[in-house]
Amino acid sequence: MMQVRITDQPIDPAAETVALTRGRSDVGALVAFSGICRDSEDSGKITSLTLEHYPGMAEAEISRHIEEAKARWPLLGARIVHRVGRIVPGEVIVFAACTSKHRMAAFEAAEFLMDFLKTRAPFWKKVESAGAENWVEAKEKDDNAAARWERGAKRKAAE
Amino acid sequence: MMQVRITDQPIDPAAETVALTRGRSDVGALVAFSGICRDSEDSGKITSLTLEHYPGMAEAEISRHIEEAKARWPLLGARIVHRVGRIVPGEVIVFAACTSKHRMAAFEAAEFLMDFLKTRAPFWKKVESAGAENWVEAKEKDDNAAARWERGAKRKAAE
Amino acid sequence: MKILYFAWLRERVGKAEEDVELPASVKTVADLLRFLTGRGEEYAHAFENAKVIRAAIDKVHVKPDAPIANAREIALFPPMTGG
Amino acid sequence: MKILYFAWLRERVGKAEEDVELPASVKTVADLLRFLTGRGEEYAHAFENAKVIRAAIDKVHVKPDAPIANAREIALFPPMTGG
Repeated sequence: MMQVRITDQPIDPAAETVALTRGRSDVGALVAFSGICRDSEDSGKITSLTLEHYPGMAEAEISRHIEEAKARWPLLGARIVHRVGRIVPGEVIVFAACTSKHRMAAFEAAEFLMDFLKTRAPFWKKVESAGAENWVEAKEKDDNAAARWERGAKRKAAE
Repeated sequence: MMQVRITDQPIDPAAETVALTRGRSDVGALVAFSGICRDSEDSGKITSLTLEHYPGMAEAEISRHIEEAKARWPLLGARIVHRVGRIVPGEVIVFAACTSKHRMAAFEAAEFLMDFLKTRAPFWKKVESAGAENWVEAKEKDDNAAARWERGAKRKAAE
Repeated sequence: MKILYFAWLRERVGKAEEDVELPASVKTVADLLRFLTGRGEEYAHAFENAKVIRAAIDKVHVKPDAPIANAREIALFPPMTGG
Repeated sequence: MKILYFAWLRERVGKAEEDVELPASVKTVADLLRFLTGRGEEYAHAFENAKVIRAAIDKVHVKPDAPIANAREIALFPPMTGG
């Protein structure tokens, strides 16, 4: 099954998760992350988000990071699904799951994938709030989160 | 809703997850861990696991760790469901989920809860393998995993 | 005093719980383990490796030097292996 | 050369992609940004803060000093904000 999917339709985390475990009993740990559109941020109420992406590169870049994760941790499976287009609060923006025999690999790999997806995968968010639309600015803390993994270490560095 | 549940019935991670996000749109991140019964371990094929627990203390001990997690991270919700009784490969042994506004708190808190659940919650596993039943021995690596969080630090220590 | 046993400790002792009359000299969890060890062959077997045994008083983890005077129930068990 | 623009860069330039005839002196991504800046008001506005602009050649991230000679397509975009 496809490890990476980009879709303009609602994401169902349960359905995406099932595909990682169905019909196999070697999986001992599943970590599933859902990033969800909130209804407010520091600047006020959010009406909607619109996600733009670079077709082709988005899939390729995420796939490269999944391969990197598989080289670092003994994963049995990984899956990332990213929503594009217009999204309203409560809907899932991104789903990322990893399976392994043991929990630590699954936890670390899922967090690694999300840190890199945030800073390296070509998606851009525009937020509609109080009638105005604004592009979301990249956050330094996301760059810092990704940098924790840079030293080729299997475990991320302490802060 | 109950944050902690112990059950002798199959656990449905999707159903347990829904309860953490339904009807609210302040949740930006959900991390859900499932620990699943594998069909083999180092010593051979697994027929079944039987989980024993200390009723009352198991719920109380897990609740104490959830309170500790809420003191360390800005969590919006947490839920842990633990299976007891006889389990066959492919079934979920434990489900742990945390929600927060941002992903890092949800990831860290979920991993923290699982590390402590493994070493401090009064459950014991007996494994049936090739017709023989044996109690699972505690693993040093689980003690080490829990020890990473000991220094009162919000972030776990690097290895 | 109500004593509970779990997992292989329960199997070796042969019961899940019992009420035990404790002499006044048994003041801590460590004292209790020594006392129980002398109660018969099955206890000697159950407690032969006393340093791996964990204890909880009234459903809270305690160390071997914990006083047991005010306990309602004391649980003894091997290292935990849940999750 | 095929150039793609995303997010607010696309909005400021006013198009998602275009084919641009590049002089031989434009050898790197940094050269390309400087060249595009001179193409008119909308480009000057789009590239006014060149150091925040990211680039990909044939769908792979590159640095400003990357040579563009063998590129099939070059994408220019602001820092990414997905996930």
